[in-house]
Amino acid sequence: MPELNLIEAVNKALAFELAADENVVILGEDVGVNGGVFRATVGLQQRFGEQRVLDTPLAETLIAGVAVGMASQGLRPVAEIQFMGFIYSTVDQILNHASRLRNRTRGRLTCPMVLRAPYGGGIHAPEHHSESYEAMFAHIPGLRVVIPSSPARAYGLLLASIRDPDPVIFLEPKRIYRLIKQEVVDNGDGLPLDTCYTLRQGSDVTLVSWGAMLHETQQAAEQLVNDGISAEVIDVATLKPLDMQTILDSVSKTGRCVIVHEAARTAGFGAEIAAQLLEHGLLSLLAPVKRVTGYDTVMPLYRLEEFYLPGVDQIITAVREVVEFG
Amino acid sequence: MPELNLIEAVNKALAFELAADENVVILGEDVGVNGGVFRATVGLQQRFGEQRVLDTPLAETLIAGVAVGMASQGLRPVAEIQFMGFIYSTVDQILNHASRLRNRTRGRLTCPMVLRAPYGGGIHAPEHHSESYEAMFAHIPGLRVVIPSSPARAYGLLLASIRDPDPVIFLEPKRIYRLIKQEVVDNGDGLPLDTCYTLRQGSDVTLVSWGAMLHETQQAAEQLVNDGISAEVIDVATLKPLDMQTILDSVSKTGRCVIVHEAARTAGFGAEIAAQLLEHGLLSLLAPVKRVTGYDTVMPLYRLEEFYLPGVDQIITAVREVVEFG
Amino acid sequence: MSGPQRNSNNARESITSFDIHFTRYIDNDGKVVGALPDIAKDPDALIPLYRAMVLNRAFDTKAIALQRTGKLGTYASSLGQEAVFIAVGAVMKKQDVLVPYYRECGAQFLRGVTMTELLLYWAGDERGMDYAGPREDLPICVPIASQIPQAAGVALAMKYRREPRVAVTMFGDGATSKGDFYEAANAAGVWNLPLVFVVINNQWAISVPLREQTRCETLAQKAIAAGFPGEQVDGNDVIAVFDRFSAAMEKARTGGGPTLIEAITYRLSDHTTADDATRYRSDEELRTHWEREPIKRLRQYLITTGYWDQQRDEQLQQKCELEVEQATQAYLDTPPPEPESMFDYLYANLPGALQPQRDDLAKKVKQACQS
Amino acid sequence: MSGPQRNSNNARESITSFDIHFTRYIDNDGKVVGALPDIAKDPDALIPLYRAMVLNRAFDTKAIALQRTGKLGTYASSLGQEAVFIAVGAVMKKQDVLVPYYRECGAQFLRGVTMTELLLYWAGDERGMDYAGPREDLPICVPIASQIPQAAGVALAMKYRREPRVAVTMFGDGATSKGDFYEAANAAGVWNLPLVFVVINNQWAISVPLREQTRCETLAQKAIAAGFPGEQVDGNDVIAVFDRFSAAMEKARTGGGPTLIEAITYRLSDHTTADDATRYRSDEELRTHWEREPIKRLRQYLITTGYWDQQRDEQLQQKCELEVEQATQAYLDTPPPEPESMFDYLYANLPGALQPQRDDLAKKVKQACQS
Ligand SMILES: Cc1ncc(C[n+]2csc(CCOP(=O)(O)OP(=O)(O)O)c2C)c(N)n1
Ligand SMILES: Cc1ncc(C[n+]2csc(CCOP(=O)(O)OP(=O)(O)O)c2C)c(N)n1
Ligand SMILES: [Mg+2]
Ligand SMILES: [Mg+2]
Repeated sequence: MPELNLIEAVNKALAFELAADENVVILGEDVGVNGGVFRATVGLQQRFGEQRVLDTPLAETLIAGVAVGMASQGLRPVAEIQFMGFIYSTVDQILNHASRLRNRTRGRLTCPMVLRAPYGGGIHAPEHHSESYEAMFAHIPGLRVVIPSSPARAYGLLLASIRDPDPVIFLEPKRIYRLIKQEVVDNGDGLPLDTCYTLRQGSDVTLVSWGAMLHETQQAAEQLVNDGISAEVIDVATLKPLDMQTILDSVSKTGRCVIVHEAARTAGFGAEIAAQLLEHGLLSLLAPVKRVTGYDTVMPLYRLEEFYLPGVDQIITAVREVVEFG
Repeated sequence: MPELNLIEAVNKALAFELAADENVVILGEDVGVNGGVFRATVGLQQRFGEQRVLDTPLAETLIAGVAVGMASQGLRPVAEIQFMGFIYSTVDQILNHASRLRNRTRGRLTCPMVLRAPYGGGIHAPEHHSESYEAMFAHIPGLRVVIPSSPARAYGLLLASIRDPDPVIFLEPKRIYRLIKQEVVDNGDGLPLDTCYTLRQGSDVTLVSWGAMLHETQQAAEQLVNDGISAEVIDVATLKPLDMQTILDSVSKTGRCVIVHEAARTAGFGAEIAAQLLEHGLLSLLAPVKRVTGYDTVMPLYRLEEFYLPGVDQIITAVREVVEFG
Repeated sequence: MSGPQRNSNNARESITSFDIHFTRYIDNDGKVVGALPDIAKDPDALIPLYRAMVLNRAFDTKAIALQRTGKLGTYASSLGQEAVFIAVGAVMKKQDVLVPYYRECGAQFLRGVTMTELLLYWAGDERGMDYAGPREDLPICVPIASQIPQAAGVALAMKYRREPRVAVTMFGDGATSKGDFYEAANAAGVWNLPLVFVVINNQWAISVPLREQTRCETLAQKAIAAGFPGEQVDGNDVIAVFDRFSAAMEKARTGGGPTLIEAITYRLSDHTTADDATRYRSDEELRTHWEREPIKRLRQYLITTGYWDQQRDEQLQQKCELEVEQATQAYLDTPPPEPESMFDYLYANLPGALQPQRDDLAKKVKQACQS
Repeated sequence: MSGPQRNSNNARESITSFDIHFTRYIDNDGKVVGALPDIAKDPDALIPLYRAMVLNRAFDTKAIALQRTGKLGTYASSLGQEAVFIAVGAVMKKQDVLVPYYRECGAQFLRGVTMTELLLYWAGDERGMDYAGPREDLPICVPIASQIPQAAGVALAMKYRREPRVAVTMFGDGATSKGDFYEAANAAGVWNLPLVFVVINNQWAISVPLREQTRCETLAQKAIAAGFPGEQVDGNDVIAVFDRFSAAMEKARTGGGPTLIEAITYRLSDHTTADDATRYRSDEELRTHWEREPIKRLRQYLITTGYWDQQRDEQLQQKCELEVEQATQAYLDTPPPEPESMFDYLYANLPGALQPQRDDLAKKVKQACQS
């Protein structure tokens, strides 16, 4: 079995579905000959032709709007936004249209599109290239928001997203595009979109995260073993709709929870998980739920980004605090 | 003293500051001769001229971008977006520019602009005219997000927003534009932007809300007296930056909290308040914190909007649940 | 690219030029201007257009009356702009797709959308967008210009499938200020899409007059920025719209790419029933434009040519009013929507996470019924 | 408005037309084409332009070298496009405001932005946007075209204050596909703003060639959609850019409103240091364009006219390299930014709610120093 990194897994999933379903069309800036600035679509235009893998003019509102229009006619567009920093021009199309088309027409028209975008910091990218705004999309009814954290999950979740009958915002943590290789079976199997993935069993504390931060989170869990702390690690994977049950079950076992994300803290998606723990799991909580997150500052330019990004130490400190609480 | 409704108070504040500061310029669609579709700017162009009160072409990205550009040169633009449903084209300018200009230039350039928009449901408006997306802006570092809930607070908070040296998203709950009249002293006094307003003292439960929903919340508090339940009511007013201390102090007294907002529940701003209660106030909590919110559905067209909007009964039920808890 | 590749002896010279044309066949008084196209000489083709325009206006009158009596929400009238809407609806084929804005009910009726459906829509009921007729047409679009990139997507889907179909999108003069319009037009040019843009230049965007919307002499010239032809027609002359729009459709259908048609017309009504146009425009301007309105003009032409007479006109009026009454009754008789339906079309299958919210709503509904 | 008001006897007729002009004075080999403007005959004016172009290129070379050796982040090169940047920077007055994109360091240098500042910026340090020189110029803008509506705002502020100042915004061919550009251009037309749009048409937007970006023959014609003049210049002929841009600035400064200038040039480098252009464009194309590059051409002209010689050229090269070295050293010697500074320019005053986060960062920094 081939070992793939995350971006190669994305490429494989796209290739699989282009071959399997002629309704699938890829569009975006530089996705053709260039194969995408991160090489997600490399080789695909050559293999499937310019009709199937289409370079667009430099216009994100257009990309999203075209995807909505194509999807309304039964195609399955997979649109790439080059960096999340340029996704904001699509919010109008996503919020007012993509997420609503089925509802507005009582199911007459649907919007089976995927909007892919790399997101997050840590690769010393230029200004506006390193932000994490998943919470913005997770607030919009009618969407799915999916974030993989490993090559295998990128492959399976992306396939499932393309096949999903409704619009999916698929955010790729670019810091780990090439960080790890993993065996990925290129058999076209999708992964379920409505569930969290428990990556590690534990009994003292539940660590909840998604995307690139899972790697620091898993490292923290590893190191905590030395302190005699057994941490369960959950990859949320699909933020919307959220599988809260898996998190609640875990916390009812561990009694403690630390949520880790890279995005700014205030009104980040960690708040939603904490709020639901408070609503549904208060009695099992033995300590406050801590959030280890990016600061409520503008994402700094790269000289300081390491100070912005939550680190393993911060996670460990937070875990110790909740374990020692009370 | 004159009795004003909320929209009249907005108009008075705009007029006051136009007269007081020649750097203040109003721009937006139909704000001139027409005085705005809700009449927020009625009479202002006539009084201050076309230079000060400017009709723009129909283009929201432009409106926000022009405001950023004017603000960068030391003017104080107050831009109107006709309905929040059309604000999404401004997100790119607000998030990538307005909120960052001071930080990016280390204070060399600043962005003292206000973006006003009516928001929320309940007036039988057409499609896309009734949503509540305050959480989206409250997640963006570098912004202020302000929501008045009475004519007097509209007047004072808007004046403070215009005078604030940083960008403010000022969201006006249009359901209560004309609902109540109140004495408003047109003396140019601003109200503090970094604080919550406690509208009613109580000892059994803290009700936290903002905007139009405060009216149902206050009604609920009133009715709960009959059940012998004493509810404290807090108007958050400035969502960002959030004055959590006032809420924590209240909850440490009452031990119980219900958060009420009209926006969809998932990743709504209520989650942030709940999460902070869990982080900082767990020990004082005698019951789970409930959120009474809009559903995670597309805001329905007006035939069903009353079923979407949280009502007094729902608030009362939630309060009873937390009071009877455990 | 012209530019560095060129070799010339003039420092400054013209390298390309553009023309904008205007077309009108029937003037304000119904008199003929220039050589008429076939449709103008074929009563069997022309009279249905007239009928549709009269029906459009009858619907409009009724919708406003319903709104005034509290039986309908905010409604956007077509008054004075019927010629464009009807010509577009009449020329389009069944297999084409309309990507509308919100004012062209006349075009939608000809595509098979029912009056009852549109009344439901304006009465705040999503079922009004589940058109039983044109299943692939997009629904009414309120956020200005946001339908235009979608129309490019619809046209791209047609092109991708190599179908002889055309997408048509309509929008107002105000919409030509939104970036969405330009982005879509530019893409339609690059991709040579089967897409026709119809601009309803009714001179106003709520209270903003055209001269404050753009400094352009014509809106047709906006197509020059997208690299394909744009032209103006007298939008109150149904024959001119029919003729030029037919040509654009034929061109698009046969691989010739997009066209932009600017139809010069006038919004004789308030912007919507929520607006009061007397605040910002003069009675005199309005009066002038009543003299140019499309139905009177066409009737004049039809009567002059002998294709039509007063008696048939009165019969038609009655027939239209009756049809509108029946549709209104059907609308009023439609049982209210189920509140729980707000959950049922959100996703193909309701996610488990939302079931408790749906249950909560059901409880709320039950309580509301009891009290 | 033309349209219904007109009275004509032709059904279809041209109502308006537009021309696009192209200007070039010096051809690819430095030879004169047509009558020269004054600047071309004034070595005291021309040689500074040449010097600035050479400095621009020296900086560029250094920046790429720094990136390759890990001392700088991603950098966007000006290679081959220096003539436009230098002409723009030279013509603008101190009181004007530049609203840049990210490729025109040459223009910024002439405005007083230092090389050290720009190195800091590309090295991921916000202090590089705190220009000590032009305090009112906007900083580099990465989100394509988003600076253009801001430029309209800057120009509107100038107009509001009745100041004889002009805003200038620059952007690439790719940017002309974004709605932001059109919205701002349209508004500049309506408001008759003192704003000059300079399009750097370098034929590519990363890997997307111009013909996939738009079907337009020229980008200059995009101004037609905004109702003001657009024109093309040979962007590798500094005299042509200087001449036409000067005219546009003079016009804007005296109330004549906006102009769009499309400068035809070519990106001889990769898109940025993160790009590899061999993936998508041919060596042959690149070779052709090396023959048209602006510095060689101007040098040729200067030498032919006797304004310049080989020896002075070598001295200039050395001087520029030295200047760049000094700026680089100053950049490398700049102490690193304080991590806590990420909180200190967020708001005029740090809100109390953020103090604990700042404290947390301070702790983190302390720990990092200790370990
Ligand atoms: C993006 C957006 N901004 C603002 C509005 C509010 N609005 C509704 S209609 C309208 C004017 C539209 O004018 P025009 O495009 O000329 O169409 P008309 O109504 O005149 O047919 C405005 C500003 C909107 N619906 N969408
Ligand atoms: C809105 C936006 N989308 C995408 C990008 C990524 N990107 C950076 S530069 C670029 C190409 C720009 O081309 P052009 O405007 O021609 O300028 P050039 O770099 O050629 O000078 C792209 C797509 C971006 N920065 N902003
Ligand atoms: Mg109009
Ligand atoms: Mg370019």
